[in-house]
Amino acid sequence: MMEPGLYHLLFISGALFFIGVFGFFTRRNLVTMLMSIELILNSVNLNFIAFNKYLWPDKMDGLFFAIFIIAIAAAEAAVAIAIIINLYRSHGSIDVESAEELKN
Amino acid sequence: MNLTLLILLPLLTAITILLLRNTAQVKWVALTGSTLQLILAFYLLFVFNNERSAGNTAQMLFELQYNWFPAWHISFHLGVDGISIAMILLTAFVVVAGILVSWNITKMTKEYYFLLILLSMGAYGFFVSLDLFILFFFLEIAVIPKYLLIGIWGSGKKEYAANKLALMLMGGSALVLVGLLGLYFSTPERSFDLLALAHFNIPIETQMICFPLLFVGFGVFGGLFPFHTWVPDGHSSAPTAGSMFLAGISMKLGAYGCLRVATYIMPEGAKEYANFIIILSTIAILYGAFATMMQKDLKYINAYSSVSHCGFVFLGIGMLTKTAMTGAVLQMVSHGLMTALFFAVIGMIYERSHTRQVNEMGGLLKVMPFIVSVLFIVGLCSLGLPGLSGFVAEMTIFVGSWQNADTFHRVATIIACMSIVVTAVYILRAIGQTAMGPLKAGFENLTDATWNEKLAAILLVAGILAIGLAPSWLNNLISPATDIITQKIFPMAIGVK
Amino acid sequence: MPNATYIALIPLLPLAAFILLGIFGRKHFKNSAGIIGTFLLLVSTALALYTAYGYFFDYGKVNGVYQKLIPLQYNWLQFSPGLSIDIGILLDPISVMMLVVVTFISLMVHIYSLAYMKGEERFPTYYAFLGLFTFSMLGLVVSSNIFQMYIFWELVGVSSFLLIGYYYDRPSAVAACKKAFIVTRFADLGFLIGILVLSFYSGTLDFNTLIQRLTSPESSELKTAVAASFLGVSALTWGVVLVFIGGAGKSAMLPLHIWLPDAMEGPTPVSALIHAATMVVAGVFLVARLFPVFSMSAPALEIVSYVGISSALFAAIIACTQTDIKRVLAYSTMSQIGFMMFALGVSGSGGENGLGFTASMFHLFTHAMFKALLFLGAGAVIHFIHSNEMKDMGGLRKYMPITHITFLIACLAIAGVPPFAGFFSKEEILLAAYQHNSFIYWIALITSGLTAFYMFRLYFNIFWNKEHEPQGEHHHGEGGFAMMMPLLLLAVGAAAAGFIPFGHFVSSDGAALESEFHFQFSIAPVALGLMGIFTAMWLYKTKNNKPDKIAVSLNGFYKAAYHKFYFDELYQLITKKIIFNLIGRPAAWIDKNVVDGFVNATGSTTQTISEKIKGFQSGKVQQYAIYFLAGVIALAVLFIYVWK
Amino acid sequence: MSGSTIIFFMLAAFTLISAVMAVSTRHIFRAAIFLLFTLIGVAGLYFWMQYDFIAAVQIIVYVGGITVLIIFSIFLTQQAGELLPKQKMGRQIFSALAAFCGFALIMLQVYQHSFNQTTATAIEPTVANIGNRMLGVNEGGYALPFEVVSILLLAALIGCIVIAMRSKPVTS
Amino acid sequence: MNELFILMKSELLVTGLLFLLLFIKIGKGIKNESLLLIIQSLLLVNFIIGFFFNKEGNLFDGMFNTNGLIALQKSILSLGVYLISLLFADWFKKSEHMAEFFMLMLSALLGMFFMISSGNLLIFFLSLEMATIPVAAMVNFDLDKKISSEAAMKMILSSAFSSGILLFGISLVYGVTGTISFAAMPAVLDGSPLMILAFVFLFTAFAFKLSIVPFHLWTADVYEGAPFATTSFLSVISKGSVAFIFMATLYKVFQPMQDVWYNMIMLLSIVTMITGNLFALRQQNIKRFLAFSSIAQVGFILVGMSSNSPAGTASVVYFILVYTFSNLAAFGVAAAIASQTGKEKIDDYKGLYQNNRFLSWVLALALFSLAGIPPTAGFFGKLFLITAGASKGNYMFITIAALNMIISLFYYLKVVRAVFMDKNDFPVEKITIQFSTKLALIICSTGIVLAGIFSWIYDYIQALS
Repeated sequence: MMEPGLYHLLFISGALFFIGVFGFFTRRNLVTMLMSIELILNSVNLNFIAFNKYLWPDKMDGLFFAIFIIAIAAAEAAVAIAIIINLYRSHGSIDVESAEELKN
Repeated sequence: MNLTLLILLPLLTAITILLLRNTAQVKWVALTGSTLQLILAFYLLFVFNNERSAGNTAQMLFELQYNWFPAWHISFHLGVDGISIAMILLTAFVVVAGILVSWNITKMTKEYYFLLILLSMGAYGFFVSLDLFILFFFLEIAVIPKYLLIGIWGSGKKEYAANKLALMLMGGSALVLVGLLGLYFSTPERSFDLLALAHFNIPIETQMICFPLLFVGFGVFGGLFPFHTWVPDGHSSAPTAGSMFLAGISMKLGAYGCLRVATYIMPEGAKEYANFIIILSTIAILYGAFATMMQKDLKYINAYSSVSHCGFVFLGIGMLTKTAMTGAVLQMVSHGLMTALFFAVIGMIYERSHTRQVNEMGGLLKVMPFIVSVLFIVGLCSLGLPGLSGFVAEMTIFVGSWQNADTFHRVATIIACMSIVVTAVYILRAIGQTAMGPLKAGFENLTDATWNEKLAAILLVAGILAIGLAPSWLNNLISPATDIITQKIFPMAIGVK
Repeated sequence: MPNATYIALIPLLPLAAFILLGIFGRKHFKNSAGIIGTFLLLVSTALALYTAYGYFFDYGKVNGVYQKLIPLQYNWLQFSPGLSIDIGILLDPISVMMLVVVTFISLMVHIYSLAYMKGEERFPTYYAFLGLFTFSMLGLVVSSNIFQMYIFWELVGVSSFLLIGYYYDRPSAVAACKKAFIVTRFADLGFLIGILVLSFYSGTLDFNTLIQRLTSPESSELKTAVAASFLGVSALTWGVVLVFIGGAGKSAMLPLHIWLPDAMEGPTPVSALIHAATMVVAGVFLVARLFPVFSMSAPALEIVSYVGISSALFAAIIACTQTDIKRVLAYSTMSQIGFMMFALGVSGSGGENGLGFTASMFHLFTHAMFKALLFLGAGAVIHFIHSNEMKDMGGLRKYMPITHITFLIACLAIAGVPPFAGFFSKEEILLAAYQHNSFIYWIALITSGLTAFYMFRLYFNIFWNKEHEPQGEHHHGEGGFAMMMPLLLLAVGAAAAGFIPFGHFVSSDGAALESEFHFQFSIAPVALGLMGIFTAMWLYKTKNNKPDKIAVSLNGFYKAAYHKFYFDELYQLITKKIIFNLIGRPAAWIDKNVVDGFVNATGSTTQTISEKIKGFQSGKVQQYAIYFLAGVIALAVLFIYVWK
Repeated sequence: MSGSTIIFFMLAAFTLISAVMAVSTRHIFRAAIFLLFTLIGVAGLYFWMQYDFIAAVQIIVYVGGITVLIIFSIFLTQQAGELLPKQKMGRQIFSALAAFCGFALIMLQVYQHSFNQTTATAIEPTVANIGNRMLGVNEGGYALPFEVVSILLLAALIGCIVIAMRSKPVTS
Repeated sequence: MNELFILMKSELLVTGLLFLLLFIKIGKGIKNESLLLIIQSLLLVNFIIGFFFNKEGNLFDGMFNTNGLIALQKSILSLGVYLISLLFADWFKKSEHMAEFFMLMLSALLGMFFMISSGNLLIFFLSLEMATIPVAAMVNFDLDKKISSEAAMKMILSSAFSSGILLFGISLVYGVTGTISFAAMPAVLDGSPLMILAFVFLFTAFAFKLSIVPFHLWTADVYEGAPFATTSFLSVISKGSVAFIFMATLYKVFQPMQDVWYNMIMLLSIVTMITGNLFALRQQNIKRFLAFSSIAQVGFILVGMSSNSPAGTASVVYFILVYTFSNLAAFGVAAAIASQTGKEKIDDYKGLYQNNRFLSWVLALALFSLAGIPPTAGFFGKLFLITAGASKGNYMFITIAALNMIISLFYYLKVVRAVFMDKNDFPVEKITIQFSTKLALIICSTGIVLAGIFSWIYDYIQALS
């Protein structure tokens, strides 16, 4: 096998992304769904860093993007967890299927 | 004369009505406003004729143009020719009569008159606009008042009818819209201006697409077969004045659009599709008449007969001769007055007898001679009795249709002619059952027309007679305008004798 | 040239009566309506007579030929250059003759009605309608333009409708007036299309121009009209035949006659005016008006003559079996008009050939007199008996002597007994037929024999037969002076009109036609007529059972004739079964279910789809995400691989 | 095969396996731990790429912040020891299929694509460089995003407080 | 630095307001009523300021752009927020977290301002999140309602998922082009399959925010569960802002790929209109109903957007202005009814006209405007969108759009019918409305009527675009 490089990293990030997506689709617990989101965001970060390193090291756009994504992830996770806790209080469960009142 | 007045006056009336607190004043304001409008319409006719006799040969008179949406080259462009004036007069007559017959309305009076006036404003605006955008604007402005009039003040399955009407008309206007856009983008300068479009030769490919779109689109408004099905339900569910407006004015918007927009702008398209128009309208004429024969509800009778009569309008347009087109416009005016009167009479009868089923009535001539006499007049007008307007219009169409010398047109004309017999059958059946025969029990104490109803009926009868007895004033008003349209279709005036 | 104003007044005065009485009659002229109407018509009649005098003896004749004068013409509606409806007055011998006939008969009826209709609730309306009718009929006869004729033709139709339906609360009257209107309207369809055909080929609607263009051999219009053909028949023939259909409808020719007997539901004076003397001859007048054009087409003339003769015979046979006296008269009218019609059909144009034309017009003239008289007389009888049925009558000669005498005169006239008016006119007709077509001549001869028979059957049944038992106050049967005067005046006409040298005034080409009297030729018809009279006398003078026996022996035929050869049933079948059930009902059904159904189906389909797809919005956020991803992948695949 | 390569593949394997475990285990705590492992694995990959700063941020924020948050939320909402409910098989298969299709599509496109590459000199991702840029307002400066994120975090904070600190009981 | 104040005037003002609220909240010195008044007046100032001192320019190395049109767009959004602050005054005053709600709303608004002005993908992404995350919290503001938290959960999870997709797309764009700056991007876009893929990812994130089918599924649930104020914010302000930046991105950044995105937009527009309409047909809950109708409206916005011309820009901006008036009026009426009677079903509106004429007329006007019936401004809005879309000559597309207006009219009329025609033995009783609500409704109605007839409003927009 050749030297690990961009494509390998992209493979990893792609795989990570879709593992996250799969988790998001199949997990019924809201917290685990949130975890899947974190996986997705990590895969994206990996992409940015990889592109930054292998293709465009002259600017640090990718790097900064990754940093800001981490910040956003934190904010999003915080709000999401607040909402989940609230949902738990009102529904008594954090199973996603316990909250399907709004439909059609 | 400033044509904006024709739009502003109803607008002002409508706003005044909204501001009034006292419902008793509302109807007087509405009547005053519409009467002023009628006077204005006559004044317009007068000054128009003056201009013409003074040698003003411009196609449109009293033109005026404000830029409205310059970015889209939309301008508030108004102007009138003979056809428009005929239609304006018709509208003015029907509006005054409509307001008079709804004198006793008690439910939500203010809203009722407001909507009526708004509807009339749409019609006036439509007939004077020379910019297709504002024409479309006014065309659509009238849809919702119709919907509300039927839905709130109607009877029977009014909600169904109102919905059907609004949706079908909307469908028609959707087609019109697409057609208009096709025209708009086919001109290099991107114009909605009717005259500019007419003077620019629209490419034949565009005409082939846009003509059917526009014709069918307007045709839906005009009750073109087979897009007429809103007509019977809509007319019969509407309140009296609503039916009068619908059949008398609204359907004419469609026919006017077919003539003024589709046919005038796209002569090649008109030529290509003329045979389809003729087939559809011939079917409508005869089929509508036969369908009428089977109806038992007076309003349905008139509604279906409107389909048949409006078929004549389309037949006249489809024949593409000047005489036939003049006849089509005459028929628009005539049918407008006649059908409005018919609905008014039906409304009067219904108000007293509380039924519209012909087989539940009988011998009404005895108790309400005035109303029934008017019913006779309108029935006779409908079956084309000379001296009344229907005759003039139908004969002009027949003569004009006959000027096409091939078998297809001949056969269509003959089939159309046949309807005069069928019309006679259903009109006489209806009149015979309602007005004649022994008086049905329970109807002995019915009263004859009140002053407002009499006034409305006399007004419309006067209109019918004015056309029926001396048609040439109207004919001379219209035919120069239709001449321009046919000249465009056949630039070398064909040897029609 | 005559003064147009007073000629125009002839039709306009009755119109004025109509407007005045129609609008204000109910309130203001409740009792005086009759006087007003009669007075206006009297003026009108005087003017008509004055016009006739002027035309025939003063300005009408130029170089021995009566001219077609147009003292008044007004452009009413211009269709296209050259093609316009002009309302005008055309004076020529036939129109002037008709002016006189119409105003005179109408005046008689007006006067007669003063008594006959007295006390009717809608008395003013009645006079208004009479005025309208007279106006329309006068407008029709003076028409200068074929479309003007059509206009008045329709107006005549509608006033006839109004008058037949005068007793609007009787269902039978309502049915009759509807039938009359619709049947004639159906015929008018032919007239209208005929007008369209003729106007297209001639390029005009004006009678004079039209006739001139379609008759002068060198005109291009004629050549095109003859050359153009449809279904193997030339356009010219089509045109005139279609026009003739219109005429046949109004004149109750076979098979469009069914309305006429029913039309007797109207007041009897109305029948006298409309359904005997004036309106029903409009068809004859129409053919006469366009006679030069008809004469250009031999097939058309054939049709006219065969329709005429078959109607004459057919109606005569039916008339022999009817028991309602007005219906007998109605069929007799139909039969007589058939005479006029075939007389035109066998006529040629110009000179001696035009004998049929003159004869027809002559018969029209005389027939108006004696038929109006018959109807008015029958009216007097009905007024007295309050029944239309022969079985309720008999022996009335003692009670109503004047009526009896005048009726007898009329019967003799119609039977063609010399020297009464009918003799002369019928003689000429038979002569014309004889010269032209012997088959028609023989049929006509038989028919005239039948005419004498059924008229005297009527006469004897009313005035002789069984003796009348007076009931209550019915002691003297005659109406007042108002009813008797018209009878007497008409009787004079019926007796003496035959002596007018008609050919001098009316002929196919305007020049005087000397009619010679052929004594030997008159023997056969007169003999036949007398035979008919005596047969009737033998059968009906006294009450006996011979008629019943004959009826039984002729069983099937008699029944068929009694039932008017089942024409009404046939029409019922066509209208009810075919038109209503096979066309009207399906049309209404299609509209409800197919056209409307399509619209409703569109709506309900939309609703159904809307209901069906609600599963997409499942409320499951993970499913939303799956759709999201699926959408992304689908779009990506679509735009990367498919839609580049 | 160099040591770096071996480390890379080990890291990769560790990350992916942890990730798969994180989304598939039915014990919620184990899932959180596997998530933690995945995040550490990603951080390891950053280290491997010599992006030390971002690796550090990853560890601090994710491992130190978000994971802890998640674990707290698990404590708040879950009775420990209970197995997570299983998803329906159909959904699982469909999701796997969808995810795989997406993955295949992306990989196909990525491997078919020849990426452009800059020729300019690289900037070392040192802390100093990053810090300068982070607060710079001129070219290559990230002061504006920094400010935006700070307001965003403030807003998120307010939101969390309002939602989580509810006083009234639920009435449904 | 003077330039910074002028170019970022709206942002600075909103930030200032935000901090003012923060301090007040900390100090707890002011009652809700007076606080609301302060907020309202400052929002009004914010609206007005958008028309003055407008300058074209950029800051922070092109990360922040502004010009007249952008300033106008911001003004429209501010106007929307101002109207919301008036419309739901009743609800605000009763809420104990009013200040927080406004802080969240203002930070979302600030995010939108940055988003509209954004000059690169990073700031765009950040501001997009800033415009989303606080809104998710706002959705949960009916704290004692179950559906509110369900809606918030759906919103935050879906938007996190969509952010993931968006970010993946951005990362690919970055990888392919090496830049995240909008200005630099058109030159380096190559239309390669990977680029298209990346674009699809990006596009779908916009589609998610704009509720384009099939990325719309969160919309109705969230709208229904959220409080009225949030729903109207989401449906009007959020949607408007995303539409603005979406359009700018397509026209400026992805101009080289216009063939791809034209087809994409056309396809999705058709699907969106049809689906939105079909779903709206059945709805009973007024919020849900308006949610689906707004999805259909987005389909229309896409028609105008597809034209790729200044006329398209102008018509979209104009439409959003009109849509702001119309939708807010509809929501305002619905909220007024719901807040006093708790009725949110269309069937509950039967006979509304009997006791509430003003509300009924405003509702009818709003619905007619949404349906595109003259003389309301909605007619002009829709017509201009369609006309702009027709300039591409794709008549099939235009016909479908026009025909969709029929279905939409059908369901708008359903509400009108309930209000005006249907009989009800127990109609909604007379509703007392606050002055500020009434004021807002009057402003909306005036806007609905006059924004069309006074053509200079459109001309002003046209001149800027």
